[in-house]
Amino acid sequence: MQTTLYSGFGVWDPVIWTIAGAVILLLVYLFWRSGVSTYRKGSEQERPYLSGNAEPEKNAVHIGGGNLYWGFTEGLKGYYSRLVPVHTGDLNDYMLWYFGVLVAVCALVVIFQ
Amino acid sequence: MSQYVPLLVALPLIAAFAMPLVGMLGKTIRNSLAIIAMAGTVTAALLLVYEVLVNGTIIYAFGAFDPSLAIPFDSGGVPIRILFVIDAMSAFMVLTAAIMMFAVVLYSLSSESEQTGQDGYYALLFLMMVGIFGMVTTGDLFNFFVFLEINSLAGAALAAYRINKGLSVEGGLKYAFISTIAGLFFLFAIGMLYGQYNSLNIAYIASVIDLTGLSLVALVLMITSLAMKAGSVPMHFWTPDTYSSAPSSITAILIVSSMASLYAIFRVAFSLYGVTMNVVTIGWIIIILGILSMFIGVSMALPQKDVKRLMAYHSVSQIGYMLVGLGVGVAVLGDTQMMNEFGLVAMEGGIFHIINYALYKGLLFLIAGAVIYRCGTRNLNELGGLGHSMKWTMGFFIIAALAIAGIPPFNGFASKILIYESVFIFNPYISVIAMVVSIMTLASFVKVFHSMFMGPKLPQYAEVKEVPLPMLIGMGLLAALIILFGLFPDLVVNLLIEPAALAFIDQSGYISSVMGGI
Amino acid sequence: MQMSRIVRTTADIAFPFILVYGFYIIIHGHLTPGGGFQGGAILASAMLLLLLAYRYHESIRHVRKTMMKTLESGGLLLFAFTALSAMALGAGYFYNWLSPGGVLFGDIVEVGSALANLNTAGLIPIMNLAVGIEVVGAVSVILLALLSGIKEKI
Amino acid sequence: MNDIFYAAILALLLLILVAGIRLVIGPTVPDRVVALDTINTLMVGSMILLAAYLGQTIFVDVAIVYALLSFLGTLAISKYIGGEL
Amino acid sequence: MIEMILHLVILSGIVISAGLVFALRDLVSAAIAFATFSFLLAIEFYILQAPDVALAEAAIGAGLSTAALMIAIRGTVRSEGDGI
Amino acid sequence: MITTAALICIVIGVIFNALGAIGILRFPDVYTRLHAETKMTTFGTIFVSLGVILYAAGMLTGTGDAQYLTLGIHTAIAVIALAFTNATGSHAIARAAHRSGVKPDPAVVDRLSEVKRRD
Amino acid sequence: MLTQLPYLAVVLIAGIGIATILLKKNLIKMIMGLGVLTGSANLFLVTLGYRDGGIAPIYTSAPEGVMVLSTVQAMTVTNIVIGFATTALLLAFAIMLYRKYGSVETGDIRRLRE
Amino acid sequence: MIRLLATMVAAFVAYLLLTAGSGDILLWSGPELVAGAIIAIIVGITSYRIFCRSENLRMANPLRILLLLVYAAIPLLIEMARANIDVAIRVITGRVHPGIIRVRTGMKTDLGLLLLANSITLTPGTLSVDVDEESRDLYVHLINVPEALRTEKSVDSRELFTFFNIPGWIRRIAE
Amino acid sequence: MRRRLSIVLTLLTVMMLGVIVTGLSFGEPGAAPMDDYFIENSQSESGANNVVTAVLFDYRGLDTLGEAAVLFTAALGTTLIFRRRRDD
Repeated sequence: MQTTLYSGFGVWDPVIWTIAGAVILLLVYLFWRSGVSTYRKGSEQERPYLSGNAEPEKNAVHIGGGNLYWGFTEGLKGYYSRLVPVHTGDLNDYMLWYFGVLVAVCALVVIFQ
Repeated sequence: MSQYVPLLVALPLIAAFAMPLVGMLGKTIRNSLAIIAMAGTVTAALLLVYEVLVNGTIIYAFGAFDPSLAIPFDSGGVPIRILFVIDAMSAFMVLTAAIMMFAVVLYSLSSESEQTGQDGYYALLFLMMVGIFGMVTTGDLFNFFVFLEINSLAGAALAAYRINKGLSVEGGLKYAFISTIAGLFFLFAIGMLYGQYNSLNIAYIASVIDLTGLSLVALVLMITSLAMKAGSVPMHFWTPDTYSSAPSSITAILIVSSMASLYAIFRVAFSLYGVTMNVVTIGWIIIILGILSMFIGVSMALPQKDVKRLMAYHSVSQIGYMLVGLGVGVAVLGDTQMMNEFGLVAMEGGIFHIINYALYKGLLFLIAGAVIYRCGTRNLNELGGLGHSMKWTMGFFIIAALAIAGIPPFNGFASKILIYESVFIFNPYISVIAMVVSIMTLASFVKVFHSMFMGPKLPQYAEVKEVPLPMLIGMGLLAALIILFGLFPDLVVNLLIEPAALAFIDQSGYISSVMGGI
Repeated sequence: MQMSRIVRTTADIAFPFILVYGFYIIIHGHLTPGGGFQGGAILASAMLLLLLAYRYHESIRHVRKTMMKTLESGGLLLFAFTALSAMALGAGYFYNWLSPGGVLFGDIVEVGSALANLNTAGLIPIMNLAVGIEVVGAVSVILLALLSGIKEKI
Repeated sequence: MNDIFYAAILALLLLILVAGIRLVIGPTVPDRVVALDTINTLMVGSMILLAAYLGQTIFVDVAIVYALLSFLGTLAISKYIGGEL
Repeated sequence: MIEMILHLVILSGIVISAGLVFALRDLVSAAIAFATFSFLLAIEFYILQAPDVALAEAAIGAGLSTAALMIAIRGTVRSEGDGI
Repeated sequence: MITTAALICIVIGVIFNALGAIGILRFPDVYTRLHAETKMTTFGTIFVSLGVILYAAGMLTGTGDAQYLTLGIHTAIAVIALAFTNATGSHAIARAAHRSGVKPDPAVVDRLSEVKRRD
Repeated sequence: MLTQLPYLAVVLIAGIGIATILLKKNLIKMIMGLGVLTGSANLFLVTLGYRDGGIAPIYTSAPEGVMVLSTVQAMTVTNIVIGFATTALLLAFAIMLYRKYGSVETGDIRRLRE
Repeated sequence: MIRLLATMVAAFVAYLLLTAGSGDILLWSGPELVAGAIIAIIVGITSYRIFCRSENLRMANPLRILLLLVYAAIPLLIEMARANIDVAIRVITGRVHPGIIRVRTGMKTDLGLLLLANSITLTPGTLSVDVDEESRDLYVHLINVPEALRTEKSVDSRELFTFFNIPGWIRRIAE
Repeated sequence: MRRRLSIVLTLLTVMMLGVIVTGLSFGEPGAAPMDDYFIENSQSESGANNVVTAVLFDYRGLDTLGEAAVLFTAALGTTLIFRRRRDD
């Protein structure tokens, strides 16, 4: 069964990639096996060591989704402060955009005909 | 000539019509009817696809004594009946829709089992499928409009299926309103074409069309309203509203119906107008819409907190890929050399992306539905630690997320690489933008993965179990197909995609299949 | 609240006549203006007349939702199966196999006649009737649902 | 005879416009309903005349539908403004 | 040509009633204007030799749509809020 | 002869219709306008239809074509339906108007407002 | 221009419908605007099929004449029913939204945004 | 049972009226008669509970129907003509003295009330506004209230008409 | 601002739709091959005097089925919205 995909410009063969991935996984597994052999589950070793402090609540250490990419959105504040308010949720605005695009596309088609 | 063609529409319609009556008999009988009808429809669809791939384009005339006779002898070479014209592209869309329907019906058996009014739910589900099948197979403009309306109304009613403190109703209302407007302007366009050529058949109109001002305005109206139905920027505003408030299984079908609208854009562009219109202008308009969709969609998705809303913005972004891929095909339609060089590959990428997108985006929405089904919330700030209890769901999520981000060896990569490399020849900047968007997609799904499945097991979700088996089967089917398509992309491209792309380009073939070689 | 006694009596008297007229429009659909949709809408208007003339709780005893749903589904199934019946004979979906020279509804139509030739047009009268039944059911269900939406606690 | 019919139809249609003035200016809602009712009645008359004028006898069916059903719209509106719906 | 006068009268009525639908702020009045719009549209269909369409518009536009609108207005509010 | 009768009927009908349409413009309040509307336009339409019926009868005797019988009978049915529903309709409007608080503006006596609403 | 009167009316009515949809904020009013737009589409379709001096496409004992086009009339009947179905569904949505949100102004129906 | 039969007959007659002139059997053709019979049965079953609410079948007497037609053709039309001329003069001159008065009807049946109210609405300058549900008294809006009636608590219905004893006719028809 | 934009867009759309006034002529449709076929053959093929009904139920029957399905959809949708729920 042929698996090579010719994209007109390059070649892409997923089977080779899969084999490579399998090899890498095998290597990772081997490294993992050769770890510390005295580690045991369910013993004292499992508890995190936080400079001798008590472990905090589970909820406290969980990072919520809203906190991710805070820096990204903060960095692109100028862009987002323009883009987000456009999504007003107002049905009239939706229709306005539709008719705007309608007229714009018509103008483009007529001009570049 | 095939007897399966009307069954594609008739079987789900009869199932939908019988559903309220059967619903009075009991839950088990109703569910079995749903499964039987779905299996029958999918079987008919698969047989049809097989026949199209083997024998070429199928013509079916409704109401004629001999359905394969498209044009009566005494009509002077004009098709007078409603024709279903199923070429390779239509067959491809039928296949996509059938797969999604199979998965969604299985999934719904469990996910909606707590709700009342399920007979209506299944009836509307089948009606939506009728709409999609009709839209992708019909060769008649007004018939397309009717199926569009069926699909829109059923979709809107289903989007409001769970009231959800009014949020779902709001989403359904926006969808219904916008679909109606799009349908009305499509009807205006149909009227303009009818007034000039006195026909509703796409192939016949394509054989006689010339570019008057009326045809031009009709083209603009059709493309714009269908682009709004497909949810491209800057008419995408309804997409996150409706997708996020609809039940997850319905969102998976809404995606397929937006795909059907996308198909219709290119059916209009390639088969109805073809080189009659100014292909470069139209192509660039579609490409610009695609670029805007890609970029704005993904950048709106990044800061979202609602998991379904985030995925909805991603679907806007993914639609951009298809618009770009197929739009490049439109833009180079008149130039045979450029078409052979890269246009065909770009179109193949765009078409391949349709089925890939439907698969992984459907799977993602089904997963989101599974999480909401168990946890009752969709806020990413509140979710977390589900990887401990929902292992299968997490596995499926990893597959789907990697596929949507275009990570090898999943199917998203296969279609995206086709788009990148061919579009790079057309215009390098577009390709670069597409890659950047792909990276941002990955970033945003890392966020989703982290906040849903990673982290310590939270106390409020201690009771959460794995979802029931039918839901898992539905999701697993899609995941298996994603891996299959990712591992053997060339098989799919050769078998399905390339005939579809060629069918789009070959306008004269489309016309002659109906008009009998005129 | 309900309308006055006069309006209620008018509704009572007009109801069967509107029904007759709706059926007249339906079964003459292939001869005169009209057909399944128009006649069905007229029949549904008769139901609306009852809904308007009486109190909500009184009128839903005359116009029952289950009955209307059954009519709706039954009409549509009749329509779909009538269309499907042509496929059993090997012809196309929606082929009008009853039309030329059949027994029921199979007469050849005369040119230039307004009424009277009821026994013509093949499957079309059956489909008209099916659509009429469906429309009266569907429109009544819509109106009842809208009324229940403003009258009942959900 | 056709000229008479035509003139009568034209007169009735103009009267519809005249009644439309009440629809525009009517201070209260019942005034507008009265205008609507007037328009309905005039329209039934003009439809009957049109059927005779065009020579299409079966067109009178439409007029019957009007006469029967325009009542329903009036009834719905008056049920609303009477506070009874 | 002489038929054009009939068209002129009816079509101006249609446009006026459509404008009333836009202009009247009281929703019940707007619904009445909408019913008038339907009626006049039906008679225009009638003159354009489309009795089937006129019948459908008469049955659906005149009675059923108005009733549905009135039910909806009873279920919501009667007066329109401030525009843009 | 019968054509002349039909002509006279139609002219009378149009005149009454015109008076009705003017009446709803001239009269001061809803109830008086309803008087004009109900009586005059119904009466006018009855006469218009009578004209058409006479015309149909004339054609029926002249040509013997059965379609004119249909025309006449259907016109009669339309008129009966119209008169029947119009009267009830204007009663409904008047009642609704009174219940909604539109009082007869110039009124010498109003017995209905005096009775206490029971329902 | 006088001969093109129906088309002119179609355009005007469509404009009024579009203006109602764009400028009004009340949902019921917008649904009425949609109805006006549907009416304009219906009028457009019927107008397309008219032939000068034509008679209705029904074989009766009516005077002889060329018949007007019939397909558009069938399409218009279809569209009228579709329009009613859409209106009813939208009105049901509006009623339910009022029960849940307490308003039918589009300015208030925007809990789903951004 | 007899109610069902009465409704079916009424429906059949209405259908026959609608399709008169279609064929050779008197005025009707064979298929029309068959279809009419089927429709009459369907309509009868659907609506006999509504059409004939009471077991009282007074109106099934054909003589009463005939009387109704005569009533509609002669007294009602003449009263209507008089009323119309009256209102027409008032349209032109604009002199009105409107008011709402209470009218004793004495009708025992709903049909009688309906006929009276519709007659009042269609005839002399009067318009039935409301009806008392128990006593079946009408509230009638007069376009010109005579001096004599302004002070009375309630008037008899006969005083509203000029030429004919309309309530008497209706009583003879409907009761 | 938005009001002015709405008005401008309405006018522009009306101008765009105005092409139908210039592009088509009322009362004189061009060639009508499909409809002439219907008018000539509907009586002999489907046996219906009313050409519109013949078109609706015979030649374009699928449209009619779809239209009935639309009405069915709307009825189901309204009943689903106002159905009784276990909870919300």
